[in-house]
Amino acid sequence: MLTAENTKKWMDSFYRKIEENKDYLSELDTPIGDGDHGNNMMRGMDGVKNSLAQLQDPDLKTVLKAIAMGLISKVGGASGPLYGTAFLEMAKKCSETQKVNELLSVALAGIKKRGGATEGDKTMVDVWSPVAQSNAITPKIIDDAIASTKDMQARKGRASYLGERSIGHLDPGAVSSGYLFTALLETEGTL
Amino acid sequence: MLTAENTKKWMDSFYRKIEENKDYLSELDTPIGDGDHGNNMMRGMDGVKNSLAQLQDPDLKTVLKAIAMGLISKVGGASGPLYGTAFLEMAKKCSETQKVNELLSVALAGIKKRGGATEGDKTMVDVWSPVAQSNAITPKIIDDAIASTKDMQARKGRASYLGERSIGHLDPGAVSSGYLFTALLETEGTL
Amino acid sequence: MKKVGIILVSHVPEIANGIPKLLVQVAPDVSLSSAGGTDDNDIGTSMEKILSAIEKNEAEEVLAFYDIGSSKMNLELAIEMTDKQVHLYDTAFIEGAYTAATLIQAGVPLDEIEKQLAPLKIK
Amino acid sequence: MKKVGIILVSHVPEIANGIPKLLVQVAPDVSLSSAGGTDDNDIGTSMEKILSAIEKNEAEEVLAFYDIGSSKMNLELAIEMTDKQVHLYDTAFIEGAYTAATLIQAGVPLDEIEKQLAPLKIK
Ligand SMILES: Nc1ncnc2c1ncn2[C@@H]1O[C@H](COP(=O)(O)OP(=O)(O)O)[C@@H](O)[C@H]1O
Ligand SMILES: Nc1ncnc2c1ncn2[C@@H]1O[C@H](COP(=O)(O)OP(=O)(O)O)[C@@H](O)[C@H]1O
Ligand SMILES: [Mg+2]
Ligand SMILES: [Mg+2]
Ligand SMILES: [Mg+2]
Ligand SMILES: [Mg+2]
Repeated sequence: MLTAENTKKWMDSFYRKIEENKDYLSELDTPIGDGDHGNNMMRGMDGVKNSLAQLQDPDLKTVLKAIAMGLISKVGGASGPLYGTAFLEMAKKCSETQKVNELLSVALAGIKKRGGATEGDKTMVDVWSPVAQSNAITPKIIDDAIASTKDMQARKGRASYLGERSIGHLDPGAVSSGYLFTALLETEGTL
Repeated sequence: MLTAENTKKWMDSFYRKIEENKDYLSELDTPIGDGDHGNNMMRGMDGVKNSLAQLQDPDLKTVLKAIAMGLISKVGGASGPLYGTAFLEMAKKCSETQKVNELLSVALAGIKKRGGATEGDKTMVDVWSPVAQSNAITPKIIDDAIASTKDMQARKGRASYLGERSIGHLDPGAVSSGYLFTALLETEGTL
Repeated sequence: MKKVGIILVSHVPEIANGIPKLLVQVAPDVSLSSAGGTDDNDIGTSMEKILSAIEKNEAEEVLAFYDIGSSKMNLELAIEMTDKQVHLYDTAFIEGAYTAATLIQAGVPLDEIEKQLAPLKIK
Repeated sequence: MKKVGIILVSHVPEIANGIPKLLVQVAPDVSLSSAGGTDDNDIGTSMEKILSAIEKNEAEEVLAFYDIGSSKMNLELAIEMTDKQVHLYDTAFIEGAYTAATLIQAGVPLDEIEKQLAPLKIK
């Protein structure tokens, strides 16, 4: 069950993982992209941190919306509107349900609609989809999902220009999404 | 027969016509183009004037080449490489023949190759072509050629984006080419 | 001013600022506005900048063109947040915008403009 | 540096200067040079500027992209005046150049690059 409180903790944890792995994420984005995914996510999470810090006793919807707007405003790359749409969809749905898997399921639909990608296109969708569909998120589900992008040929985003040559590299957005879900796993009371 | 001397006079006369009709040429370029043809040609002819002024006792080839380079360097629009190519082709041919219709004929071929336009596409080709093909250039041939562009639909250049809506306007490059040939007619000894 | 305007979205501020200079020559009566780069003018796009380009366009209805895929997503988000009618085209960026500008200036109706844009669709 | 470079020809100096900023992110090892505007930096193209962009490109072989038709003619004149091998593409300007930059950086051979450029041909 997501609450305003545990969602903020979730974001603190995601922030730290991005901070730690910023360079690695940008490195992943170099052979099959423009090398900025780590910086983009760091800028985005700084935006989220600032937005959240300004809220006084917010409800869950306000928290989710602030996360969305922080990411949309600050990321600057494709992952901004994608992560942003995910949290925006969760914000819309959260008056009805606070269950994580139901919220992740509308978030996934939002990402797919925004970017037009589907499973197997070597994008963050390949992590969001198995995670949203599992009854119990585990580290293995997350890690397998990330690893599955390695052998895929990209069909969306900058990596898709490389065709077959995109094979053999992990998708950076899949890896950052992995941090998001690992952070969720590590945040007490969310699941 | 073109000579270095009468070709320079021809250019003086063309210069004055462009100067007098600069605004009119740009006006013609407004409904079916970007409104700069008069300014482009004026800049080009200033370039030609300067280039010619620097030559000491040049031969015909040098004169034709200087005209070409002046136009190519200074016009800035499509008419620059087109007029420039015309004079460049004349320069290449003039050791072999100095006859106006033979020189205009290689010039026309150059324009067609450079721009890919053919007769009826509503471009300067529709003036260069009948003039180059006539045994004796007359004011009527020139004026009829210019007028013929009015009812044509543009298939090359900026006007071609307008499709049928380009019909009903004279082509600016056809009108400036008319000045070039009227100037030629008025230059003693060239024909 | 024509009733239809154009908005241009690029990852690069210079490109966004430069394209109107090409278009205004053939379309002096078409409202052109653009959004380029991130909030910090780095390479990327900013939903807020796009939204404000849409809002400040003087036309009632705007045609939107963008450079590469990631611009499109922020453009779509901005479109969802405005009341203005925005039509988004997956055409060659500069060439699509140039074609549209020429035709809007000539008073060509939108359905005909769209026909002429169709062969320029490459994304 | 890769053996194949890119040259960009636009009517607008800002566009010509801006596109390399988009490309360098995906193609740091590809030599990019550009020519924009007339000699006086007005809107238009300059054969001399194009020629010098070709000459100063560090690659042995260059792929050339341009915005609208009139740029192409000055580009062709410049190509006739240089000894460098220049390949000219009638593709969507920015999208073609972006695609080529990505593929050159990845070491894709020219014939394969051209296959991927083919569907972007719109002029
Ligand atoms: N159309 C899309 N649908 C889903 N995910 C996408 C799409 N395009 C890009 N992505 C994701 O975004 C990541 C790249 O993000 P980022 O580097 O921040 O953006 P950019 O490519 O604009 O620089 C990719 O690794 C991929 O996971
Ligand atoms: N492809 C072409 N072939 C032949 N002539 C052309 C072509 N494109 C343009 N022109 C001529 O150039 C004229 C426009 O010249 P100008 O206004 O100086 O150039 P621009 O269109 O670049 O502003 C047209 O009126 C036409 O006569
Ligand atoms: Mg990136
Ligand atoms: Mg980026
Ligand atoms: Mg013009
Ligand atoms: Mg012009």
